[in-house]
Amino acid sequence: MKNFLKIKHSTLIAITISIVFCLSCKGENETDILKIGLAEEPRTLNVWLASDANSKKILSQIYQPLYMSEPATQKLIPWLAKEHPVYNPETISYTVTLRKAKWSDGTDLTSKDVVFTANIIKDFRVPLFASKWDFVKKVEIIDKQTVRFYLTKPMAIFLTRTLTGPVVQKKEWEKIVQIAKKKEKPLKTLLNHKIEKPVGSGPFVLKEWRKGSYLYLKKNTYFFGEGIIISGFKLGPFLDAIIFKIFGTSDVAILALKKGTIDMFWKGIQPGYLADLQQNSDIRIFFSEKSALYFMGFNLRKPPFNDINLRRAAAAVIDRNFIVSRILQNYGTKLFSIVPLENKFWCCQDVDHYCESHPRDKRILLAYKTLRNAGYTWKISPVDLDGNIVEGKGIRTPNGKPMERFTILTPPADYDPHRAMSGMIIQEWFRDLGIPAYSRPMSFGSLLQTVKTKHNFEAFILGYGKLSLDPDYVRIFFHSKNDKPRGWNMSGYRNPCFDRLADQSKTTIDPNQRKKLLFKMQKMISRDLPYIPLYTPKLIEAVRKGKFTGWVEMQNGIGNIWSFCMLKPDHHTKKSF
Amino acid sequence: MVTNTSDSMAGALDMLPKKRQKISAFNEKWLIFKENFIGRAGLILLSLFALMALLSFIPPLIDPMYHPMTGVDPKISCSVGPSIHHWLGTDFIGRDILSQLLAGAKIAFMVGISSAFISIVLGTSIGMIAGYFGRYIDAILMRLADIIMVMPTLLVVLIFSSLFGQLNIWTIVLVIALFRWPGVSRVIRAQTLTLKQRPFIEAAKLAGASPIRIILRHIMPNVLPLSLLYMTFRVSSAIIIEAALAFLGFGDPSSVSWGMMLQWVWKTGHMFQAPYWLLPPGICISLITLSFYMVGRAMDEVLDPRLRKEDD
Amino acid sequence: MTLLEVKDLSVVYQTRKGFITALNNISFELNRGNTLGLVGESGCGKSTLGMALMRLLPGNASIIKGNLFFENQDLLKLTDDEIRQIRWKKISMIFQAAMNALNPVHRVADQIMEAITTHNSSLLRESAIKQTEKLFDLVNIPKRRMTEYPHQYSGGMKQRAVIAMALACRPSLIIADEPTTALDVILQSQILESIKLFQKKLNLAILFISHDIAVVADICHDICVMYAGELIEYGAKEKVLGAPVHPYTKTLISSYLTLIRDLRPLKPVQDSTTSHISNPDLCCFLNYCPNSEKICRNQKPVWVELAPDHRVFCLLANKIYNG
Amino acid sequence: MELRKYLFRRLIEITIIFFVIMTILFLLFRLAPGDPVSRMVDPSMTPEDARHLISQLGLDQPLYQQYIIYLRNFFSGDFGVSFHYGTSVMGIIWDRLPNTAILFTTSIILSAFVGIFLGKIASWHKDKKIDTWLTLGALICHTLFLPWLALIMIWFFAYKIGWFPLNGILSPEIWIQTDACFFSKLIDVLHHLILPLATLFLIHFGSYLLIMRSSMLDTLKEDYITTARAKGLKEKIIRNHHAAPNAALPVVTSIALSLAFSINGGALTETVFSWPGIGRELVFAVSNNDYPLAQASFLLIAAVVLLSNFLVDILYAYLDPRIRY
Amino acid sequence: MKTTTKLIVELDHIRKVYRSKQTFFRSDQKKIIALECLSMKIKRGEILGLVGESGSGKTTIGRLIVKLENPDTGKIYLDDKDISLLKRNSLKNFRSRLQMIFQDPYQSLNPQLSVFDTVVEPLIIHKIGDSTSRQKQVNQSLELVDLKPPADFLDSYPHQLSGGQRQRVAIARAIVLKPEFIVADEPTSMLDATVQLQIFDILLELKNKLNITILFITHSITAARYLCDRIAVIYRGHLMEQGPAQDVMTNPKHPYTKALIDAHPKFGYANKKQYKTLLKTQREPVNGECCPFFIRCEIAKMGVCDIKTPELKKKHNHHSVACFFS
Repeated sequence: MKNFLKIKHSTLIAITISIVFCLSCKGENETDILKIGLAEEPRTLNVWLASDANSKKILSQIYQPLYMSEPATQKLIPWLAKEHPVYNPETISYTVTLRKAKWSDGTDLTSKDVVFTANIIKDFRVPLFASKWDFVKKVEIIDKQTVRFYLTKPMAIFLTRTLTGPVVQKKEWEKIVQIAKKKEKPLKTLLNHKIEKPVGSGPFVLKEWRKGSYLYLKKNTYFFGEGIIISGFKLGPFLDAIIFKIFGTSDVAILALKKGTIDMFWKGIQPGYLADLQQNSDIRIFFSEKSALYFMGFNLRKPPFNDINLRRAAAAVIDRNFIVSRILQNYGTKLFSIVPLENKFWCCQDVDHYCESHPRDKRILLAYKTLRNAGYTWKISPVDLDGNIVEGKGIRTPNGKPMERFTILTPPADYDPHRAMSGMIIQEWFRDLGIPAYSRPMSFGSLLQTVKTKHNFEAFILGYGKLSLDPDYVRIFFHSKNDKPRGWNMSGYRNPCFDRLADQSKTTIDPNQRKKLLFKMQKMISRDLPYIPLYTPKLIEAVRKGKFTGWVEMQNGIGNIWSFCMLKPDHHTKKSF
Repeated sequence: MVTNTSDSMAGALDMLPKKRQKISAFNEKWLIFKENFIGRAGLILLSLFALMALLSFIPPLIDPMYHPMTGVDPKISCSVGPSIHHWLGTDFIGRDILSQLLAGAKIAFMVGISSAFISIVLGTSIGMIAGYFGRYIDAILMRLADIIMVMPTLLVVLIFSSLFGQLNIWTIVLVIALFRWPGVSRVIRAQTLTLKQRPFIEAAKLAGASPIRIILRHIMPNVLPLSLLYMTFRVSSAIIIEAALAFLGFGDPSSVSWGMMLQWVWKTGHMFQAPYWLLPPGICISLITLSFYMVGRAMDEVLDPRLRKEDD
Repeated sequence: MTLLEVKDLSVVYQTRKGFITALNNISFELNRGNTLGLVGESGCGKSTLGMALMRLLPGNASIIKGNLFFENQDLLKLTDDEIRQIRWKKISMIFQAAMNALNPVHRVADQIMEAITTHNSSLLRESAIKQTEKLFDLVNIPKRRMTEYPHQYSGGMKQRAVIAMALACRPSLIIADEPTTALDVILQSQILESIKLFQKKLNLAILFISHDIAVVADICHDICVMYAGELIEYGAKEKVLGAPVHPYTKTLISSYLTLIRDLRPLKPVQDSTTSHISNPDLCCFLNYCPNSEKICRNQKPVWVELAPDHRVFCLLANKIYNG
Repeated sequence: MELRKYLFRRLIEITIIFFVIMTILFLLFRLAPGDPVSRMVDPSMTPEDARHLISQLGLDQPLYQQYIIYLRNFFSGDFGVSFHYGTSVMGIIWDRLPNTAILFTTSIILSAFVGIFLGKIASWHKDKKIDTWLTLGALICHTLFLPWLALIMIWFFAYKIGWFPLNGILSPEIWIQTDACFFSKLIDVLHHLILPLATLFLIHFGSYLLIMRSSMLDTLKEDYITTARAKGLKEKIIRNHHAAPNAALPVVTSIALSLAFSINGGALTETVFSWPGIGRELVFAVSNNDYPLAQASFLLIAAVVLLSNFLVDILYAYLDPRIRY
Repeated sequence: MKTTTKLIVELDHIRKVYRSKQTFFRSDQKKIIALECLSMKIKRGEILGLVGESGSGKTTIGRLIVKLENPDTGKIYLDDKDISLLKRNSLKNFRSRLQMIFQDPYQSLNPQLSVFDTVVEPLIIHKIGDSTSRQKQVNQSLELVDLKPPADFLDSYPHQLSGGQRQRVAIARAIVLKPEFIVADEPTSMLDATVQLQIFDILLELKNKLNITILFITHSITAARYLCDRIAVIYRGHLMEQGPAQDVMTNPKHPYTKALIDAHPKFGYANKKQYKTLLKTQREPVNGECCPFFIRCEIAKMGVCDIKTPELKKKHNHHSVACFFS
């Protein structure tokens, strides 16, 4: 104690200050490294476990699929495959020929690897992929560059979902698979296997992952696409490396972007940042469409929302204009069908719009009429005798009992402020009708547990930020087969008519025929309203101008494999700097 | 007035009228308190915040658009700076920041005082019971206190809210209260132990008083000032914890607290663009905790200095 | 040879309720090698006087008038640095609560040595240790306990250590502020004996502050009796105790219990609840005085010199002395 | 000897408390709704696949069996596998622990030093200007709302002036260079450390200052201070040698007691500054329902608090001879 | 002064050991023997002075008698009834019969209670009388302790009273239940000499007017001499000498008593005779049984005093001594 009280504090402070000054003027030495801000640390680089956006962002640079969407048209084009698959309707088989490609360790990518990947998924029933491979009977090696997939029956999603999955290297995974298979819990062992240095076939390869700070990806010199032209793009990569810097929070990442510490922030940003960023001449902003669905779902298994009239009244009272213009600050589109509008091919626009763009009193009037006709009564009716709108109170269900209070579950505000806020606002709209609604944000895990597994809820607001282009999810969401714990039919929608259409759509391969079926399905949902689609937000992304050019815009943003293959350092501006 | 030495302070007091001397004793303490600059500043600040809390009922009456949670200005659909209609501007969906700020004062008082009150009641009674009865009751209660004491309250509430979904404001109050008593009870216990040694407790025992009577009539009035002192500190910490919780996104979403406002400004990306939105709630949180703390410090100096030992 | 002369010393405390006079016009002298007893009840200002002599009064107390001549130097005129030189080297102190006078986190010997080295910075550590050892010898504490901490000492030993500390710099004046009050009677007599011994050995002047008239009688040559911040009787021990004049001194002496039952004390005046003083100029004992007369209520008391070594601060002194 | 006995008893006590906390945590987390599987939101995952995964993760066993496994695993240093990261929790914690240790211990020690030092000065000049300003400054610093302060600090020092990096613990530009020397890496980390450290420091030193000040004021009333004055010691010696060591004792205790509370602030700071430490990991784990990770980090924090209380006991014994002998 | 020979309290071979308090760090428990096989009888109506140094166990005896603590071994009888067997109602009744006055008047009153509240509390606890009769009883007790007029004091709080006044309030509280026996534990050691005498006079009055038996615990032999009928000298938990006050003071038998008298300042004595029974340097302590005073005793003999503890033996006329050489 005696000694430590004697320390000269002034010296300490002086040293600190001098260090600060030394550091603040340290020089910088930059090469052609793209620096990208990530909002959160990737969960894992184990491709079988990675289900979160950040992991997928990294892994998409490393593991490549056979086929991929083309930026402009979103049509499927060959990627690792050389050309489109050859279908044989007799044997229900597809034959795929591979390009001459190499793994990042220099070995050849062959059909063995493709078969091996398929076998892992099927053998372990890897949860994220298994359902897409259920109908694949077997995979056969024809020769080094050719594989054939035998299906149990024709399947619409085979091309769009099954063949767009990543291919892994047999050499890397063989041992792991062998060990895992011997274990008591093979799947667990496989999923929990820690991948330090993934071997991939993509344009970049992981050099270093410093946990909590950054990931450092270097150019893959064995990348198959270098120099070749796919879909009109002469692929690179022209970058030496990419650094993914992990920011905990968006606001600091935006500051970093403004300061120039990073070149791109790979996450949709909140409209709140826009005003400031748009004024900044160093920043370029991209607006892209998102294949996303944000909706309000109901529990059709129990009162009060087992009554379709109440659901219709709800649809009437929800003002999508308000949500899009205020909560989304106009960066989004109103949604009326389950398939997002941006998915132009599959979206049916001819669905019921439930008084879109009507003023508030008209909405209430419509909702009131719907409910009154269905036998609902009020203590104080929301529409008085003169037809004026007043605050309704004490709604009674058609059987004469007061409606019990119910909750609208939403994700918490820190997870998604839009949905939480929407819940709050919708609660108020319900209350205008005298309906005792309570909005309750819930942590995401608990919310899913309640909605998916326990089914003890009344209503919820959820969304999918990145729906696949293939509309197979319409079937999955509402097929009565999926109405069980952990099933995706969270509303408990059961309609044999819909089930029949859905089953049919599953096996229809001809797109136009399938489209007709899906339109019917969408209309059916819009009529029965297990879900009320609310909005699709726009994706806003910001990058720094000047250092790199060549961003490729496509649906779901500029952060795509095409961009990273096409980005070029802008030496011209750099010199003039 | 000339008397002798400091000991004759008691003598000086002899001259006061005999009646109502309890009140005069209180007045004397009040005088000391009032002389204390920090205490005075704290009280003034505190009354300002109380005024804010009272005023929070007014804006929604003027116009429903001033309702802190649901009222939106029909003309404004994004965050704008101060104007005539919105003195502190609006938030990103056009709600008035000033009325949110006022409502936040109400929540802060509610959270702070009720949670501090519960934890003080708990802490004081547990401390007195442990201190007075001693032995295994003491051992059990104090080990319990030890267990709770090593758990950082904020993180505990975080875990609770992760486990049981979003907590509503009263649950948060309760959880904070349940995890903030050990500090108080330790101090009260120590105080009770010294009081227990004091002969007046033994005299009461000799008079045949039951333990409950001794605790309530003899120990409690003597530890109450100390509890009150700790209450001011607990109010501060409860407000801070609630604000931090809301800031991290685990607050009660249906209440407009200052932490919540900060969370909105943070999460919607207005952090560094809307100082009119960022600064007021932060300053308010800091100032209200400061004012409670100041009052506490001033009380501390009025009270017997030997009573104070530990705080955070 | 006068070592210390206190002249018209007045000290006031500033409190929330205004100024409170703790000492009022105190004057006395102390010769080298003599012991002066300062006796009075608790709160009469005797400890304040001791602190005033060391210029160690708390912040809210101030000396408003008077002089403190020590070795013909006015202590009140010295700077802080100069007075620090005098403290302990010339005037040291034995405190009442030995328990609290020693710093619990330092070894006893270190604390004594600190006093020595502070005032003799050129001294080598070894010789400082030697001196300390001698002091321990002097007060009869085994040397092996030098390196112990205060809490390891018994009460009597602590008191002896405090005395050793007071002697460390060979001061010419020691202020002993109730050095034996907290001790048991056997221990008290031992400590008193040893104080007497050192005094003779070192030719010390001691200002002995106590509430116990018997102790003062035992150890002192001269006695000051204090009441309510004022000196009321001052003189040689034999005079003051043998033939007390001031009514308060009489009360004090008569309330002293002895072992002999026949010496049953006079019943002292009732301690009533009426306030002490109404007029600061009048006699401070007025309200309790059994002898008070009309003149006491109208006139300031004066010093009456009954003998060269006996002064009383009472208007009726002569009257009482003679009759 | 007595001290050793006491410490031994404390150690046992601490162990028991630790196990109680462990059990409470276990039970709490089993009550939790939601499991790692329900967070996998890919619509193409079938319920059968999900159940398969759950049984693979061992979440369908009876409670007591899970508890036994939990205890057994604990003793073999295995805290299970993070739901979120899919890797061993221990590994993640070992990754994060040094970062937290750097930030937290330096901030506590630094603020304790400065707080004690300034508290000493404030009390010494009681009721003078310097005291009023120090006290007021300490009060204000201590009551600043931490996340808010942190954001303002980032905005001002890192963005506006640009003296410091925005957040994180290191700059990848320097660390990816294979030829970067240790020293430049160290400087880089220190550079990143300054802002979060300053934030924590500002919040903490105030409370230590206030405690030290009042403790010192109590000490200055003690008789041995009067003795020291009477001995003619220099004021500085009295202050530093006689008063401060005694006054610092209660400060040490209260630092230990308030440690758990300080950790709250640590977690907030780490979150705002994206400092990859335990606190931030815990906050993330909580929002991701990553129970094994949350549980282990919380347990670690409790253990650290317990252990540092124990260390403070030892330190106290070292500082106070009344206890040592 | 004749005392009736009837016993009121009897202590029978009391032993009490304190374990040193577990301080923050010390877990070891040092045993401190407060009382060692002590037997004592107190007669109804007398004032018995218990004289000893601090730590001699004299306070412990008082606390044991009023049952603030329980002896480790041995029995205490009140009117031939074993007080350790008292439970609930009988204990409450016992409480009303025995009271205690504490040493420090600054600590023995609850600072939060007014004088009236303090004094009336025992009446409330024992449910005696209604509010008017209680008021009367309180006034009576206050008058008995010379706080006159009581009305002036009823609403005061302890911090407004002087030390002497506080001690009187404490006495008033003790006597309001009209006890038979009071333990006065150094009631004047914190007070000034002049006030001390007033308190003594009140105690004497209690004895004479109310016929209350008093155990007067003190460190001052003069106070005991002044107030008491009988004196018992206690040293380290052992009773050394016991007898009529006059006898013990003028004709002390035990070397310890003599040492006490020696140490007393000889102010106001003609005769300054010294007994000189105290050793200059102490002997080494003896392990095992010995006379407790052995290590300090001048007249002790090796082989006698260091192997056996002397028993209290009656010498003459109720005067007993525990010494081999008296």
